Amino acid sequence: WDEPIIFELSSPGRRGIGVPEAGVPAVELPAAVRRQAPPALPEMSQLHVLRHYVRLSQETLGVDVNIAVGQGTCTMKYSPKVNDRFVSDTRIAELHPAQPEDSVQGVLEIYWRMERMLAEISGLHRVSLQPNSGSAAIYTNIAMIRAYHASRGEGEQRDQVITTMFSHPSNAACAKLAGYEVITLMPDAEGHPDIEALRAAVGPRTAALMITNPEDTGIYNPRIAEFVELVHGVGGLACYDQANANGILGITRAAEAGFDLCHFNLHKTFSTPHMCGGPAAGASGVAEKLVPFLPGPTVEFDGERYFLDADRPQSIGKVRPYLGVTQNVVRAYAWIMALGAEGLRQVAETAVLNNNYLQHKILQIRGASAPWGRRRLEQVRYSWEELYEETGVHSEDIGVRAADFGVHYWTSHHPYLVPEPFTLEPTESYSKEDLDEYAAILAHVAEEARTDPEFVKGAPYNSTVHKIDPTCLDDPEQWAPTWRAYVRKHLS
Amino acid sequence: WDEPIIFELSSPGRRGIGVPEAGVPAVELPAAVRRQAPPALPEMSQLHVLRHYVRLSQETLGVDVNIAVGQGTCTMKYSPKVNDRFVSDTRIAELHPAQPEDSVQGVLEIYWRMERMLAEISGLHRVSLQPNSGSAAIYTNIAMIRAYHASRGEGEQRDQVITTMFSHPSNAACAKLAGYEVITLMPDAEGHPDIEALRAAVGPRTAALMITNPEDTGIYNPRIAEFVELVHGVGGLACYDQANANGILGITRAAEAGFDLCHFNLHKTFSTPHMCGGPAAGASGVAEKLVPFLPGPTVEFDGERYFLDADRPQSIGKVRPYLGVTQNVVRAYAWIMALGAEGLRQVAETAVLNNNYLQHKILQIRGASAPWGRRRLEQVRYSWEELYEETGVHSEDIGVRAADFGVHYWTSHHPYLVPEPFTLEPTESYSKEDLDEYAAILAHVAEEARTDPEFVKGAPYNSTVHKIDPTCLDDPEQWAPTWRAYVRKHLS
Amino acid sequence: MTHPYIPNAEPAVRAEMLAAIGVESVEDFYADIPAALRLNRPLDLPAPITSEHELVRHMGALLGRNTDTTEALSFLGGGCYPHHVPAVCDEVNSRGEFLTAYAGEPYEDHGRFQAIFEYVSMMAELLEMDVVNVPTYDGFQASGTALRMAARYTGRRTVLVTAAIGADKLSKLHDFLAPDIEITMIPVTETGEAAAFTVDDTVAAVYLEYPNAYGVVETRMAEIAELAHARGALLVVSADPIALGVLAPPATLGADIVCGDIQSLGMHQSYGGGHAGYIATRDEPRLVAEFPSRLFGIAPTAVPGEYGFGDVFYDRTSFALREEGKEWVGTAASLWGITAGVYLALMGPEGMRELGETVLARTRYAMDELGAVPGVRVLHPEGVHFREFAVEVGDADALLTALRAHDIFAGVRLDAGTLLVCVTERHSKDDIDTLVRAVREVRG
Amino acid sequence: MTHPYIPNAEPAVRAEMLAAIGVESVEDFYADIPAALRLNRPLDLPAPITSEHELVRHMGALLGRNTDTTEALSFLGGGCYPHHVPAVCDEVNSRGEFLTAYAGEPYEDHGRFQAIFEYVSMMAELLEMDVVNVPTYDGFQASGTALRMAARYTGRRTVLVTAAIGADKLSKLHDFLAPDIEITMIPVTETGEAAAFTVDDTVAAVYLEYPNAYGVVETRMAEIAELAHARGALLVVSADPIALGVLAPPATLGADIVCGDIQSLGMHQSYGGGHAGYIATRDEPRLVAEFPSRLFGIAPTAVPGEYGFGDVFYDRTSFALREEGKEWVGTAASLWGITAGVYLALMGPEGMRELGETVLARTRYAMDELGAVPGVRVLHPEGVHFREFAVEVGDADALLTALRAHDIFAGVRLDAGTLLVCVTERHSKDDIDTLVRAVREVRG
Repeated sequence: WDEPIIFELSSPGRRGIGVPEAGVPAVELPAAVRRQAPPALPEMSQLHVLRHYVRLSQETLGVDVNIAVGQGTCTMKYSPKVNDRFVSDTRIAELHPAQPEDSVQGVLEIYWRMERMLAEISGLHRVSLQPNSGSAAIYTNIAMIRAYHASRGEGEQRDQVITTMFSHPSNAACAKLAGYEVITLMPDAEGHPDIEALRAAVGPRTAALMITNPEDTGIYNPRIAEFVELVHGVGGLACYDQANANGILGITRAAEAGFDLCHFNLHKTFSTPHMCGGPAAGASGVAEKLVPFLPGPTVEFDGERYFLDADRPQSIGKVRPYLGVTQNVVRAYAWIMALGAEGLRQVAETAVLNNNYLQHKILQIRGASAPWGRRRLEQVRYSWEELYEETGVHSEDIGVRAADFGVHYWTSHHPYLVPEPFTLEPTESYSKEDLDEYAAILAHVAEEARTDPEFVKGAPYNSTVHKIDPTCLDDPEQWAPTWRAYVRKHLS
Repeated sequence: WDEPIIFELSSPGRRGIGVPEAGVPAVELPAAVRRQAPPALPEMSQLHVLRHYVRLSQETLGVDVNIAVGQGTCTMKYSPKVNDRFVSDTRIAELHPAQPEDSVQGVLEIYWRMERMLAEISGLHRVSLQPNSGSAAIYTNIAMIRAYHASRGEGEQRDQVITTMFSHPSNAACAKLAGYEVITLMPDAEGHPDIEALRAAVGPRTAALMITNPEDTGIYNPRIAEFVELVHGVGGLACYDQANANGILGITRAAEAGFDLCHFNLHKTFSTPHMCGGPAAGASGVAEKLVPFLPGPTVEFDGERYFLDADRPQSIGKVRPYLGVTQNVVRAYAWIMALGAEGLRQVAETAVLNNNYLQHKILQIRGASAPWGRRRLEQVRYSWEELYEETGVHSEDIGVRAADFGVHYWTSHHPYLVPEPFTLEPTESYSKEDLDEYAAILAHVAEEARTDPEFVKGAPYNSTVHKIDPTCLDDPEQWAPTWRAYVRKHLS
Repeated sequence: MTHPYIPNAEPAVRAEMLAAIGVESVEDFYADIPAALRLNRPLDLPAPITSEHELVRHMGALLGRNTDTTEALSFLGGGCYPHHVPAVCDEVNSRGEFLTAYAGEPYEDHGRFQAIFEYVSMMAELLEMDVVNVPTYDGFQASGTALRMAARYTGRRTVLVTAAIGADKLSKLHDFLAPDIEITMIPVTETGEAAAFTVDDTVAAVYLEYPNAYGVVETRMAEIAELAHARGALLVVSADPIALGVLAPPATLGADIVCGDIQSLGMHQSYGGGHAGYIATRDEPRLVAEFPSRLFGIAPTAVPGEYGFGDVFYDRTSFALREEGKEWVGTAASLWGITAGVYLALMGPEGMRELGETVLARTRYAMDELGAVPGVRVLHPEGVHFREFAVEVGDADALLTALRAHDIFAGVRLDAGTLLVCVTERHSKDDIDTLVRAVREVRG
Repeated sequence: MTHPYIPNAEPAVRAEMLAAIGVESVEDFYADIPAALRLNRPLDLPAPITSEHELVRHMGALLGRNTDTTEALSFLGGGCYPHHVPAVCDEVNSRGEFLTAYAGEPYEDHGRFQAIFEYVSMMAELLEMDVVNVPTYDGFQASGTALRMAARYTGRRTVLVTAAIGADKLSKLHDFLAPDIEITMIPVTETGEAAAFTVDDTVAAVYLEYPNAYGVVETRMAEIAELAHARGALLVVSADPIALGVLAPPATLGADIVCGDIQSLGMHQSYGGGHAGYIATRDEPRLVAEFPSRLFGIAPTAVPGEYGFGDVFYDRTSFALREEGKEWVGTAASLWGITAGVYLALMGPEGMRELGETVLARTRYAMDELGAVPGVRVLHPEGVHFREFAVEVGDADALLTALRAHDIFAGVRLDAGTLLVCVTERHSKDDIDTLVRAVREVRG
């Protein structure tokens, strides 16, 4: 579709929906707060609004339509359709969060049961489902760490947080925002975070270690318990970023490695849909000593009824409105219930099998490599360094060309510690045939890069739009973050 | 997408959904009725089934995605999304049709109210919502006509039904199937069915006149009351095919022209979605004298409760299981309620305005014409005769090329009484901009036909598949109406 | 307000369009409609509800007067069945592209053609027959047409129809086969199966149901096929495809035309709105010629290896031939065909088998348990039952009313003393036990 | 059974893949995980429900223990509002492509980029501001970030916050602004508006809500903006966009940063799961530099006239700079942004105005009617109210409980004696009368 910007579809006087008339006397607003000019919103009939968005949806590559193994670290898996039905049911969709407890026993029970299941999956004591996302859960964990140390009179002393370069950027960013100095460990020759660097970093100023494992490289750090011990040894807390938990469900847990806190992303490991980038849902798990600091209220059960406990004086308070992203809690609950313990283990094993199978196929492509050997769990950060040196084609160019074949492809977070990186994570949802096809696409593009590098650099050829010139996006004189700004700067 | 046939996606042992285990002792079937070989159905995971069908859906051009004015006679209009919600509500979706009446008062009220509204819209006495479609309603009407004449002892004598060439083929086909000889009136020089031919045809053998007005040409027959009178004059019944009622809602009715029966298509005039070709829904309206013959049971109201009346000895009986295509009755009811009398009249007037505007644009295209002057209501059967004579490009070729622009295009029913026909019906749902765009596409293709006829004949270029060779479809040695037949004939 | 459904009702646009055409008003377009035929008043309809919210409230109030089968415990079947509808079936058939498409050509609607072709192909595997039609309206229509096909094929005018058929379906057959085809009933024995009968040279078809209206599976079908074939008649069988994961396909027992309803394969009950009919035959041109419905087939395209689709043998339909075509063809029930295809693809061979086994076992369990209640007699207890069975209960209306108070819809009333009870995979053992307990209680 | 969600769990496929890789078993891949860290037992979870139907039953039983706001008559607001959700909003956000997309690049996800760009653009028109972010989590987060942006922009560490703010939101602000930003409260007068206050050179921002936590519209905003600007502070306003069809956009009254929650614009209440936050500013590079969120912008492509999309000023985010970026960015609430865009496109300027007028009028009607009940006192009756108002009722808990028995959720409890009552376009005059009648009855 060559679909215009929605403002270009507007025609005065048209309407997309009717609104109830007041049916009671009108109220005159004082001039000071009365809107003067009507907002320049589009004026369209209902079909035309719908058609516009249906066309845009068709120009969007969700899990439901593609082989979504190309967005590594995102754990793109199948989100069962049946779970969406529970969420659109009015008995979830039309619940107000301030309803009396007797009218929401069902949803409270789901929260309560979900918390117990995630506690078992992590081995930790309690879990808050309030955070809005993985990053929000990281911030929640930092806030609890801060409150914990403050409660012990060490709030000012402990002003450093240690993380690693292959942990998600939010670990560093949230710690910084919470007022901490951030120390980032670089990988050693094996691809693990450098334990010597950690030894040098820990001390009385250490508030916490925030670490992912397996890291974004897909490599599991076998000395993780030592990391935790080192931090504990100086009185710090250890916080496990389990955004990438998909490969280890039922295999190993935060508790066994000694962590005090962890978080999960329900929209990754636990299948809730990614929704174009949220709403997501995070879950923060804590060991017993951190329970008093959990966000409130918590959901409790007295053997007969479920209720909210807001009387938590040491709590860090609210991290969002109400209890959590309920829709995703419901979906994730249903997903776990459909799988059970054995199913979750199959998820993990198959995700890891798929990843290793895909790695096996990718590494057969000339020009592709994976630094630090082949030991990977659920994802791999690969490199096109050789291909780039041979052809001058960047990983980013390859990704754009891959779009012509109807698949995603992601390089990595900045900085590109792995040169010409790309990150694939197949999860358990894709079939062998899917993996074969994805590898074949990359092999095909790599071959194109060798035979006709300029062709690859000129991609896309098969997308809605052609190659974008991004220079204006960083130029304040030209950037147009809204149509209003675009009209002002470029059309008038 | 280059999506394989679903059997090609199968891999042994995979499953798309789990089924409850019995939980009670198993039953052994006798060998005589026990299935020997498992059916060769696809074996796929759930995501893969979903993905396959989502891709196929994206390769299908519904009203929601295109300017659907190109399927004349089909009245492709916007089907409001809100009405779909009522239908997917469990209080419709999960109702069994044999439930006790006290448990289905809501749905019975909708049937009852809908019947009254359609009775008012047609001016006839009662309406049955049981027929499955417009054609099924035509057959229902024929069956009632037959029962009516039989009840008067004229069943054998009246063995002819008269229809017109621009009435839908089902009028002729259903009459024939019901045992009648069919007489078809051809259009006169004005494009109206020939009244002289009717005069010649009517007589004691006449059971009924089955006629559309406006006909598939979009021309309203101003002497329709005379037609009805002529038939009444010989003791026949007059039956109005109102599949194309969209242009005359609230303007003129079956009753005013004297008709004894009529039918509507809820999936045309009354907005229910076309669903790839059904389920549709028809409505048969009858004058008082035909009420005893209506299909049973009918929905009645005693002032307090709604109930079913199955005690109708002269009824033609059931024409389908249960009361009707409930989903479409619900949708059509909600649609009328959202519009009311004034809204329906706006629907009619706007549909006619849109059609005349589109005609104005189309007739500016060199090579396009509309036989019999410009008087049209809601649709027009056009002709590319001039263009064909100039270029050798058939109407069908133009339709295929139009598909490259993401729009539908329909020629007409056989026989092609209008040479190189095409039939457009814009309804009230499309904007002026849509009509301009559609006309521009046809103008563009007509220009292509003049400059490069072979290019147009080679279309499509932008569709999922390329030009189809249909010869095998009529050859019993080669045709493959199922994959099973294809494998046997072509792959083994 | 310009109505949200009518963009060009906006006055300025309307004026602009009229001006472009060169007419004064919309009235000019209606010049052909004589004054005498005009309705010179507004239609007498309820006031419009122009805000979507108020429409939702209005409809909600109506729907609120229904009690559905997720609220009550329902054992109603008798032609419309409460099987589980997979969420993916709903997801696919509510996709706007499929929901709002119609009769496009193979290029615009390639996906629709393929999805329907795949549906007929999966049905073909289940049925072990090579030709299956694009869905007709429902099982009633499918049976009527199948019998007419048999009559046209044989040139004969009598059909022998099992008495183990629902009353409504028989009513439809009577109306649809009139005036030229005569129906003779085949009685039913104590086992619930067709009794012995004879076939003569006027018989076009013998017609059975599988399972039949009492839920009984005809075990002598192969024998009956031989009997029919011996006198040149066809065997026509209406089979519910949901049972064919465990039951032998009728074609393997000698059936010539198999037909039925696909509501079981992923359609909601929807107060009777979930029906669609199928008709299947072997790939014999004379038989194929008798289909009134559309048949979709694979065709090659300009690109080798690519699959296109089109109509098989179009020149037998009323679209092509008007009254010279076979019966008639029009808009029928394609979306339910696509949905049934999704259902079969999800289930696969194993799912269909497991489902059949669960239904067989639970049906028998329900028969045994209900049969043990004093005053309740299960009919045809020796027969093989799939999903349904009839029980004599004394006063059926009284029992139904008493159980209704327990929020149980106990069964479809067959006559004053008999109920038809339906058990599917949706009915857990607990549900059956609940029914039995309630029956005991209200009869105690 | 091979689980429907795990295709390669099928044993033969699994074996084939292991063989291709050349390893014995999946265990080999886990070699890096030390034995001591292994969980050497199955997880202790409930038994799986592997059939979809039984899962639906299980969930249905849980959901059945909820009573939702279509069953009871709810006047609950206080941050989560019962506005009508147009069906087209649900249709668009349930499209699988949008629902299951994530963080793709502009070529694969052109539609997602455009839809979000259009959302921010429509918000920009409503707000009359040029820069609007890709949604953040919720209104709480938006306020927290807006205040941090103001602090970074001004280099100051105090913010003055209206006391007419919800307790939960204030709790979040306290946690989020700690340790480096201090909050001072601005008291509220009898009219429900901000009382007079002074601004000094340490103040980064004055923060107001519009309408505020009592439903009162601040009418002195322009004055307050001048006061703040005179001392180099910014005016930050949290505004519910649903009101801006009738209320003046804060930017026109002098606000520098406007923020808030968009739940009102087409999201269901969903037990608090429908929130998303927006932040808007003028197009001033120094201010834009302080956004932590992504901003999408138009960019030209190789084809003239074609619109591409991309990230504006990416090198301020934590994705690009880790701890040197602004706050953090992660998955937030994009789909609710797309939905709000659909909502605004459906409503258009007229719809937003009509809705605002209806809400204003019905709120006032409810205030007048409830205020006339003996023993009920409406707070801030002189203020301009949009959608909410507080009432003193004596014993709030007793009243709530009594009305609950009438299937009425009468309001959000503010304290032992006060309720916050919410009225939207979903509450008809009849609904309000029903509430008033019930209050009279239970207090009579």
